[in-house]
Amino acid sequence: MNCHVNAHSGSQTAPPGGGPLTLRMRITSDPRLLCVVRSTVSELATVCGFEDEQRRRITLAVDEALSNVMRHAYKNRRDQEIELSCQVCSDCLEFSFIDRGEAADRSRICAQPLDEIATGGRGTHLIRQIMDEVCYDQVSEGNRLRLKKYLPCIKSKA
Amino acid sequence: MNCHVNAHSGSQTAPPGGGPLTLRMRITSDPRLLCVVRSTVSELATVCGFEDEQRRRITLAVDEALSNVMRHAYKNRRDQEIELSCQVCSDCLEFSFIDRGEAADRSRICAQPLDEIATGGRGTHLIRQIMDEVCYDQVSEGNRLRLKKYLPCIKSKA
Amino acid sequence: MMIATREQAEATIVDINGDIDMGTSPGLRKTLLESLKATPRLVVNLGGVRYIDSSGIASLVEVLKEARNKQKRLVLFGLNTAVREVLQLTRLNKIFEIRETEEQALA
Amino acid sequence: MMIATREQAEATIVDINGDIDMGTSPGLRKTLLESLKATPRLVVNLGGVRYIDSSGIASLVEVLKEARNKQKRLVLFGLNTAVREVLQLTRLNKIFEIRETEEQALA
Ligand SMILES: Nc1ncnc2c1ncn2[C@@H]1O[C@H](COP(=O)(O)OP(=O)(O)O)[C@@H](O)[C@H]1O
Ligand SMILES: Nc1ncnc2c1ncn2[C@@H]1O[C@H](COP(=O)(O)OP(=O)(O)O)[C@@H](O)[C@H]1O
Repeated sequence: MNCHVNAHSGSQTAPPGGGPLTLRMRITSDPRLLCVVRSTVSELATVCGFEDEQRRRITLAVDEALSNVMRHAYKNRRDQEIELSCQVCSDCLEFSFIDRGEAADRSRICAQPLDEIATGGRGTHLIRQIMDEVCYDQVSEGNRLRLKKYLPCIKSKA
Repeated sequence: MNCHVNAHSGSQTAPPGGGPLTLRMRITSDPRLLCVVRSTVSELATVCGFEDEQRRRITLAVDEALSNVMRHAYKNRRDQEIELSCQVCSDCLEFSFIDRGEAADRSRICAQPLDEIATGGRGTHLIRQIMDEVCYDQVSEGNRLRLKKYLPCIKSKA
Repeated sequence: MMIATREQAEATIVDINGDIDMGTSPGLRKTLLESLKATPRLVVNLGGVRYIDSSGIASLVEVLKEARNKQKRLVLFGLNTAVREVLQLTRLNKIFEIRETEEQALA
Repeated sequence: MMIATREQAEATIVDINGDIDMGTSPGLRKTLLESLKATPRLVVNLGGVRYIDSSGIASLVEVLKEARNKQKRLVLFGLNTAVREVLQLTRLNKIFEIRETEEQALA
């Protein structure tokens, strides 16, 4: 298990009106669906009360994570399946990706320094910068990546 | 089984570049997710090559179908599950809704005339007007509604 | 969806922003019927509405019926393409009083 | 994504429309590297780009490197908020030559 919690993020309980929401997707590992998932995630973030900039960031992080599964776990094969669960809880918006491809080599996650003119290695940095919790692990269904973003009303900038 | 095929719709085979795409969703029966699904469907229709007006119509039909499941099958309970599969085939975009609520009374589908000032009964008419095939049936998982829209390149206006 | 109400001498103007769907139309219906009670002319600004479904259409029809019953007027303006298309699909574009601008709606 | 190329005396302008992501950035990279061969200054109009991900950023960095190797210039203009934000997040906003308008990019 490889987890990362952003130091600046704290949370207080403040359940949003209307109870938990779940949206589970299973998609073909085809890059033509990336824009469809971005559209879904962007609207879901709006429903959660995130403002434009945060909404764009969350969408970027999910897109980077999905692209990584397509490119690295499935090596660009376009006929595989990816599961993406989105859950709106009382204090966070959580995304969980599951694939049955090659597991991520943990030593390569955020391994390249961000400020050099490298031609790659930025996706995992963006994900970690944007999300409050990032966790790679293995479950019986395959490789899992969980991303958590605390809801705007309960984000404390301590 | 209760199926309807629009008389004006014919089709020729013309597979789109890149193979079939599948996107399966399972969502909470909560109206707050309607806008999220609309956003997904709208973008998927764009990926399929539908122009703005058709894209808006397809989104409307899916939204009406989903609203009907929430309202009629689940009687506005917000904690139930709805499955919505979207499939891009060689000649059509197909949606399949499955719920475990009350089955639709077929005699009420498109039962009210459209042109009167009624305060309801328009959803099923809109669905049938917009979609090329509409089919209500039962499967082992529950009630199913399938909607098909032929892809723009292969629609013949005979 | 957000609803704001402006009261004038001979009309009440309701500005709607956001999507009108099964989740939001009950609130809209309630606000419009409430506003109608206190004015002879209800003017609805749909300029901020990018989506309306059949439940939203049904709410507007209900308000129109109530207006007719009470010899009052319901006027819609600022309809964008999406809203126009749905009124056409439901063949209700001839039944509502529809104007382009607020000025025309108040004329 | 759609890419169109306009050739001028001392520069080639590439207009990009649509999202730049993992699916579309390989095509963009190829077009930009190709265009760079025939001009001393490659000017990229990002005005029609509402989304760019790290693979798009990586493609732009690769073209920048190639330009530097060949003593040529790569100039970006028309960046909207979304694109600016991603350049900031990746700390590359100082590394690219960025201009507001086409006129400034060609100056
Ligand atoms: N979902 C994943 N599955 C397998 N490997 C991954 C995954 N995500 C990231 N990686 C590994 O981490 C490295 C760094 O990823 P990233 O920062 O996104 O940059 P890039 O994709 O440009 O290499 C990748 O090259 C890959 O080896
Ligand atoms: N998914 C469904 N499950 C159960 N009943 C349905 C479903 N869809 C439609 N119906 C029935 O068909 C009728 C007509 O539906 P519709 O035309 O959408 O208008 P309305 O929802 O305004 O009644 C509904 O009142 C309901 O009885």
